[in-house]
Amino acid sequence: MAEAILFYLFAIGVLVAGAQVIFRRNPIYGALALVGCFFFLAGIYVLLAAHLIAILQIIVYAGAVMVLFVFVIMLLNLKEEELGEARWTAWKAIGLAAVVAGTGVIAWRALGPAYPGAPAIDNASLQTRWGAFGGVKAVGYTLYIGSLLPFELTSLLLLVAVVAAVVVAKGKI
Amino acid sequence: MSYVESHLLTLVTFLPVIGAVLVALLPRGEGGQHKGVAFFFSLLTFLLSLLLWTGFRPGAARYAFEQKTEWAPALGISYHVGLDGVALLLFLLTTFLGPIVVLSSWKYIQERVRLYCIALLLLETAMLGTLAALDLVLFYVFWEAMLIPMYLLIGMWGSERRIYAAVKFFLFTFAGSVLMLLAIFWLWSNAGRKSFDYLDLLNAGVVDPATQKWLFLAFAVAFAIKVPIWPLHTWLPDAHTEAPAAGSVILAGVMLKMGTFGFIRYAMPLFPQAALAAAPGIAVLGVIGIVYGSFMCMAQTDMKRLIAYSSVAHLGFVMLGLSALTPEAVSGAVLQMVNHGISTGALFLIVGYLYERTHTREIGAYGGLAAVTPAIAATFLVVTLSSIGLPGTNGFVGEFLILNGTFSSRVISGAIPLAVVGATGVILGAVYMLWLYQRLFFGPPRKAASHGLADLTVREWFTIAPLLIAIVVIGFAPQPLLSVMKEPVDAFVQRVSRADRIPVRKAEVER
Amino acid sequence: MDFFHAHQAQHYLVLAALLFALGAAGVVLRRNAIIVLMSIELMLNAVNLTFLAFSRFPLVPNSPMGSFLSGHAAVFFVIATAAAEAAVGLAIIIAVFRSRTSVNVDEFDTLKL
Amino acid sequence: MEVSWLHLVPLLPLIGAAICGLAGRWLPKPWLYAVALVSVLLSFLIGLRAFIGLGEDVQLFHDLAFNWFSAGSLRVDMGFTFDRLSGALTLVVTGVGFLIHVYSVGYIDEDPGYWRYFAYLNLFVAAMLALILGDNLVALFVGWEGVGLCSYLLIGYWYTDEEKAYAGRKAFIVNRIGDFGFLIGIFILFRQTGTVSISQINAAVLPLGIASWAALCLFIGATGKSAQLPLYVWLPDAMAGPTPVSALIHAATMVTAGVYMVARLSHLYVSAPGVLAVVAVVGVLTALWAALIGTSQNDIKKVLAYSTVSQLGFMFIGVGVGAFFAGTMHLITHAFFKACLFLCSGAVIHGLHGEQDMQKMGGLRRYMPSTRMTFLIATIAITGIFPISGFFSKDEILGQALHTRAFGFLTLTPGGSAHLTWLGPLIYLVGSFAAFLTSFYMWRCYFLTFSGEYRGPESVHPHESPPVMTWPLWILAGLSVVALVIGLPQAWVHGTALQGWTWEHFSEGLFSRPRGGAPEEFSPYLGYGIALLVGWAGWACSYALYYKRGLAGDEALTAHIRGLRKTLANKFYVDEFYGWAFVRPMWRFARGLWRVVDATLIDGLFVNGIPALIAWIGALARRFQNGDVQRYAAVTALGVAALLYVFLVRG
Amino acid sequence: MTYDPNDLHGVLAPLILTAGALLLLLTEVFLRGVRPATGPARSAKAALASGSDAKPEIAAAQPDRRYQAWVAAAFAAAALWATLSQIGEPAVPLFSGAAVSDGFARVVSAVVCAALLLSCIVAYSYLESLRATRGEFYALSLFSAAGMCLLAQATDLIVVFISLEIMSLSIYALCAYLRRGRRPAEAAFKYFILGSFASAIFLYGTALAFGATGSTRLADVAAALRSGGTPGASTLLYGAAALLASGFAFKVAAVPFHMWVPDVYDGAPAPVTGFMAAGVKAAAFATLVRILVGGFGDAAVANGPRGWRDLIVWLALLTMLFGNLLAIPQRSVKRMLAYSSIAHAGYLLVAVASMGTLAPRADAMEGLLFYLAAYGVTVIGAFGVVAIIERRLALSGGGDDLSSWAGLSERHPGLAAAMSLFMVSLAGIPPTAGFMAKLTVFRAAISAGLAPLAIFGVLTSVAGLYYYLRVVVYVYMYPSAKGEPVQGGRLLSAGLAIAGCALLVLWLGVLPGTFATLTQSAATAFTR
Repeated sequence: MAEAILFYLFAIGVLVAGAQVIFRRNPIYGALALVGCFFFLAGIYVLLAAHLIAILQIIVYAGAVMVLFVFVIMLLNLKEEELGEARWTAWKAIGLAAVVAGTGVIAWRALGPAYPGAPAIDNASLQTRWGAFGGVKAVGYTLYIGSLLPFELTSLLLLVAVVAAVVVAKGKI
Repeated sequence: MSYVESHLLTLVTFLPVIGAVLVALLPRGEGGQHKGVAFFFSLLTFLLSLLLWTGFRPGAARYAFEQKTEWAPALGISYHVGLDGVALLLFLLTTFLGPIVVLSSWKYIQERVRLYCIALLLLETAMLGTLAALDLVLFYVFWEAMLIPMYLLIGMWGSERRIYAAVKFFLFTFAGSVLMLLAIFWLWSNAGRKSFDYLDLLNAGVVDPATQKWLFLAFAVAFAIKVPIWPLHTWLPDAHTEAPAAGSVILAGVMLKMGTFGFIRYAMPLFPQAALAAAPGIAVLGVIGIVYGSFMCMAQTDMKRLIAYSSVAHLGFVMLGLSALTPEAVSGAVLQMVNHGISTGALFLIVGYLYERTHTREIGAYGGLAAVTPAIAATFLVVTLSSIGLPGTNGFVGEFLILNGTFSSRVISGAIPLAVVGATGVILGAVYMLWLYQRLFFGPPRKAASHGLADLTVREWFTIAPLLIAIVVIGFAPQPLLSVMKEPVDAFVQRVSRADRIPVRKAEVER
Repeated sequence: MDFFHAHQAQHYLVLAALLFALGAAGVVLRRNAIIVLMSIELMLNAVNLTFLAFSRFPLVPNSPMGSFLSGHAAVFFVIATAAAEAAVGLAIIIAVFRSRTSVNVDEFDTLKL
Repeated sequence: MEVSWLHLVPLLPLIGAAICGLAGRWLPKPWLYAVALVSVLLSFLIGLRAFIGLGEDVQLFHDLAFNWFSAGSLRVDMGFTFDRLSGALTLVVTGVGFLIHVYSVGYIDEDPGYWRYFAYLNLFVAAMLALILGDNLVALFVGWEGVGLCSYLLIGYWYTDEEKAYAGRKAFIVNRIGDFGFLIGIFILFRQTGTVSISQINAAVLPLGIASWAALCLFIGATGKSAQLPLYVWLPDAMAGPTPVSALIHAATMVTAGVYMVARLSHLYVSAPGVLAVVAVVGVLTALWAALIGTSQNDIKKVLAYSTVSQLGFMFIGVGVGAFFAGTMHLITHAFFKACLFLCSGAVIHGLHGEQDMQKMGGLRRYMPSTRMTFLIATIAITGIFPISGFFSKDEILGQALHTRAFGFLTLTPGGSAHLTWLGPLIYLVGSFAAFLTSFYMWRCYFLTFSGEYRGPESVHPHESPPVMTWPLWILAGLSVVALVIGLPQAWVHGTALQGWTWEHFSEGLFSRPRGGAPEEFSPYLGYGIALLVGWAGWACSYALYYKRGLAGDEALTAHIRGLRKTLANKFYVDEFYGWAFVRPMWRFARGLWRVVDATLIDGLFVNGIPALIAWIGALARRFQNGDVQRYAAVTALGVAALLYVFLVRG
Repeated sequence: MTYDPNDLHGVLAPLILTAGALLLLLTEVFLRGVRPATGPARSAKAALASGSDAKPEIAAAQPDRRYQAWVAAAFAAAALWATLSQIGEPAVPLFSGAAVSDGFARVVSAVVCAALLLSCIVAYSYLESLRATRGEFYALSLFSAAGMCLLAQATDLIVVFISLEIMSLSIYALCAYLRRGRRPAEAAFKYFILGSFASAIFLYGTALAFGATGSTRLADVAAALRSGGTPGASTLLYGAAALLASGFAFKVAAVPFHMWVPDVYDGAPAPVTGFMAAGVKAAAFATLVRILVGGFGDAAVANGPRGWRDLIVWLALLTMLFGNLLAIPQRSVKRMLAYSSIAHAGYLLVAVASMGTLAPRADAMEGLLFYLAAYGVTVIGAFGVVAIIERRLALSGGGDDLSSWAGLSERHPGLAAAMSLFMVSLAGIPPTAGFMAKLTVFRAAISAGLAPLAIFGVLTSVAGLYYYLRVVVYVYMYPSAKGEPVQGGRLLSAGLAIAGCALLVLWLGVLPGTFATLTQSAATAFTR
């Protein structure tokens, strides 16, 4: 009952904020809306019993990533006139249609019939070998034991990202 | 079979490549030494190839100098070469023309000599390989490898519209042969035992007629373009006209034969039923080629173009002979391949010399040359007579055998009308060739181009004389050639005209 | 409310799909490069949501891992990747902005045809 | 009887030709002449020896030189047969040939190209001998085409003159048309009998249809080579060549090859009576046609040319009515007197510095007596006035035509039916009329040339030719007189020593008899009477017209039959007709075909069209790639949607 | 489940590459503005000659970085050696099934490392003559190569995703590396936007797959498909297949996911383009095959309507058609090569389609690998030549044009011959690598009963011949447009690389046996 209410609450929040992100003309508003969106998502994660991820969502995303965005926006500090008007072209329409159709097909043909009837299993209250589902310990075990290679690769990825960003943003070469 | 005997063919085939490498290593220069090396190697190739003639003792499988070694087992390709009588003749024709061609362009080619010599030598090897190959992929490799040097020859040393001609030539032939490649693959994957070896495929029995049609078509189109068979001939006039003399000689002398050779070696024996069914059609196309080509010749004002179209007519004879499927006609066709190589080659040589002197190919620009350059006139006359098939020259024997064999063929339907219509080529040939001869050599030497022309130089004599000798000798004593080709020709006729006797192999496509 | 409980999982998944659509639409529609970048972030988040929904409501009772937390792990990696992408992306945008003082993607058409 | 020296007969002139052609330029003149003449003379002597060697026991000499080529079941040998027919012709060819060589020495001496000339001439003799001696059709064909080539070369001997060169080409191509038929004939026979050897073909039994087709095709070849309707047009133009050439090739030897061929293959022809009739009819029509034209020509060589055509017509009548011996006999006699006539005209032309128009001649008997004498003799011979050879041979032909039985079986059904017995007499009538015309125009020619007053320009001083030219004239004249021996009717010579010399008796058994059998013995006298009448009538007419009046005679004639004269003078406009009906349309067709089919349809539409189309589509598709990243994103999204559709909805 | 140190041996190549990258980055730190006697002087002249807008005297203060190219090349060579040394060993799963080290991966890694090696040598001349050498360049190249090798090995969708990002991020940066003029940055931006769009789509597919199987391992996906599972699971899996396929269809530049290719290839520095064309394609195809054949192999069922085989067939058709069609009107050789790379993706897709049979076809696998190798060496060589021609243009920020190739054979016979050789090889004419590649692929297609596809393929290759020949025409048959020879010195190393490529092209074309046996060892990777 409560889950339902909360879900709809967060869901509407997510969607409205998301819409704001893509319909606001000024990127700064978009960025703020995105932050909001992330917060609502974090809420939904909690509903999904992904406690650790919810926290990460707020710290990493709303914290780090969005700051980066806002920073860049400020750096570029676009004038009103530089933002330009939204233009509609035939291809934008086609693209939109394609996107709607594609996701529609997924939702209607794949996600819809995924669970005949109510979901058989609900891991929300599952106690794994390493403690509560979605808890730090449990997820940690999965990370460090279960998926060692991806974890190591992620570190490499971050290094690459740093170097790449530096190279690209550095002065004229 | 001694070591030398078993490797002689390979040696002769790749000797020009060695020459090419040597030329490439030589320092740049005015080019005399490049031509020298090229000439030496082509001559050496010819002399060694004479050993092939003297030592020609076909084995059980009709092939002499057979050599089979692994090439790329992982891909199922083997290096398998050998010569039967037919291939031997064309092989010798090629090596024979090699030095002549180099010598003929001694004066005309002055820039980028090194590249020119390399192209010529590589081309020679490619052609020799095409004739010697007994593995389909090997054959295809050589077959395609021929294109590039020829393309460069036309495109770099040709005249005004050379690039158009070169690209047209390349695209045309390439477009034709890609489908053949697929057909080869089909054979590979359905030959029972996966193999590209010609003999394996030949002895594996024939594929079922339904598929055979298509495979034959794929092969036939590739070869028909090379021959060329009407209406796939339009690349030929352009290529011939724009190419330098040497290029035209090779093109007419050897390359066109690759098409007819492909028919007699691959397309028809591999798919006998389809070939038998298609024979009348091919014969009709051949006859069309004869008549149509002759009429084209009459419409030309450019002498190289005229001769080019005359090739269409002559190869029409060859195709007619091949598709008549009687021993007489087929041996005539094979002989005619050689003849056409010699006489048309000679024609292009002489025309090339005229062009060298005057830089025009317009027939109208000449006249009365007989008074100015009697030697050219005389040689040209002999060659003309050979090309219109006058008895006593090589041309007659071939045409007579073809027409007679076709007329008496009981294998294909409508043989008699085909032969009769084909025989009109004898008249038409005389019409346009004598017309050309008169326009060039008779009448008062008024025309601008005819003034103060130098007659044949010694070097040019050396290039033409062998051809003239060959014309007369073959004209009077064609028998040695005919007896060399007898065995393969009879086998060919047997296989194709009795196609229905060959066991049919079921085609299976595993998925 | 029964409806919700009957189709709990689908709700989360469809929400994710909608969010994904929003993001994709942003990529297709918006001219402002930065906003395009944000839209991509939206798409990634939608994927995260899908992962999490599936790990709470699995289809098959016994997963090879004995736990569905690999979904959570995946989300963890995605977040990291998203951060990395954002960094590089913003750097590139800065670079482009340097070469032509604009961030409107439909003006980036030096390379065409 | 197999011998190994026979091939020398054609070989020697060939060697001579090779020497003259390759080395002649550098050889001193006398040597060259020696080579040319001796080679021919030697082959003549060999021929003579062989001819004498022939007898009851030795029917023929055969020499298989070598196997030329053989493939499949076809075997073609270079083999030579020397029987009485080919032997006689060999002697004629080499003999007359030799004389003409001699004559040429005087005629061509100043010409710079003399070495070429003799090379061609020897080559011709060689080819002609190959034609005559060849023991199979292909070998015969070699000679057949070889002589054609030589005539092409010799007609166009003065190649700097477009006209002459054109005439040569015309001759060759018209001949080729005939040769086409000849080839087809060979093919038919080979398909039927599987051989090309003449003896085997003559031994084979041929179905009527096959035989008819083969004979007909071969006869087409003959009409080309022997200038019969409708392919005679090249011969008059061939007069462009040097006169000795006209004498040798276009009068004495080559043009008679057709007659020889028919006679050679008599077996084939008698087994196709229908074709025999065709031959005869074509012969008689040609005889008439050419004779008519001959009456109105002013070029002395043209007159002789047309007379040649018409005489060949007579020969074909002979072989056509199944009297092969008569045809061949006329062939021989004609060789003598026609060669003589031509050489005389050559002497005249030579004496007038190249003047050929009879209107500028006249009264030459005073200047060149021996030429005139010989010309007179030969004229008497050709006009068939008793008792010179022409009289007998021509009359034999006509007589045979009158009494022939060959057409009794003129039908394509083996049984035969006696419908066309009237054809023989008809031919006889027309032939006689042609004979009358012959006499008329030959005398006209004689009168206009030698009688009356000299009409040429003062600048030209006619003179007699050197002895090297006149001697051959006398010899030939003599030959055309003594040749009467071979034509004597059996009735006269029966039992006498001469009998062995008469051609009819001599050629006994050489030729097959026509279906109806030979005509039963008939008395020649009636025929002789008519023939004499005809001959003298011709003489009388032209005497009345021309002897006194000279050219005025033509005007008088023209006054009565202007239109006809004009038509005749223009040779019935045949050349014009051919040009209008065949030649020009062919060239126009060729150009049209090239422009429309080759250049436009195949090359334009198909070869260059497809790449153009592809390039066009490419250019269109390219516009799509306009650098707008959002369009790219949209297309990508579209693609994804499509894949999703395929996997989720369609599946 | 537990970590086994031996697993590191399986990922030796990526490790070496990463180590190399780190080393280069470290050395950058300690660099000083040293000026050796010869280097800068020459480079300054070169800069002038090549119209660089950098001030020579400032430039002279630049430290000498020429060693970096060789260090990178050395590490690439080491990695290459490492992979080759492992070829023939049995396949071993790594990190409890997250990755694998099998023949297939090894051959692909070998191709990648070879490509990297050659590209580094080409880049040396390029960067030096543009005076743009930085350690980061080679570091990023090595990183991306590492990513490619990992892609080839990955058997877990998450690993695939991360390796993909490693590769992509470094490539994005490399595209934008040289920022003179607008083109590189713009190229990088387009690539980045579309690339991350595609990877997001891919990721969504991963999520769906996870939903269906509760795991991201390809093995589990295959197992689930085989067992059928719940109906819901299968539909989810098919959706996943669609999204994953489109993600990699984008990376391999299959029509209609190709739109980014021409712009990016055109804008990026030529050596990078070459590396992209060779390496990225190889890695992407390897992964595509892993996912489709390894993961969704059972969904291949040719006759089944949901089989991916027909889908790939259609993609191949479109790709071959449009790749060639669009290449025809191009006048910039670089852009033409971009479109040709699309066309070649089509031919590679033919090989992939031929694998879509009930029993995975060894010969198709060989064909794919052979083609990847042949195309790789050819295209790197071609772009190497382009790099030499393009350098001065790159400064003015323009692209190259056919006219700048006219008469190259007179100025640089060697370059001309090499370029023509590469063109011939791309056109698939013997005796070059391209022909043998076509042989292997189309033979496989014919044997797999895909004759119509093969016919269509060879016909389009005829159209392809047209524009390849055009380059030869300009190089050999047109008179030199502007007389001056290619400026800028330092051709030696690039020439070295190009010569190497040419030799490889000929080697693969004339003696294909050796490499073919290599591919055979890999072909058994996916036998089920």
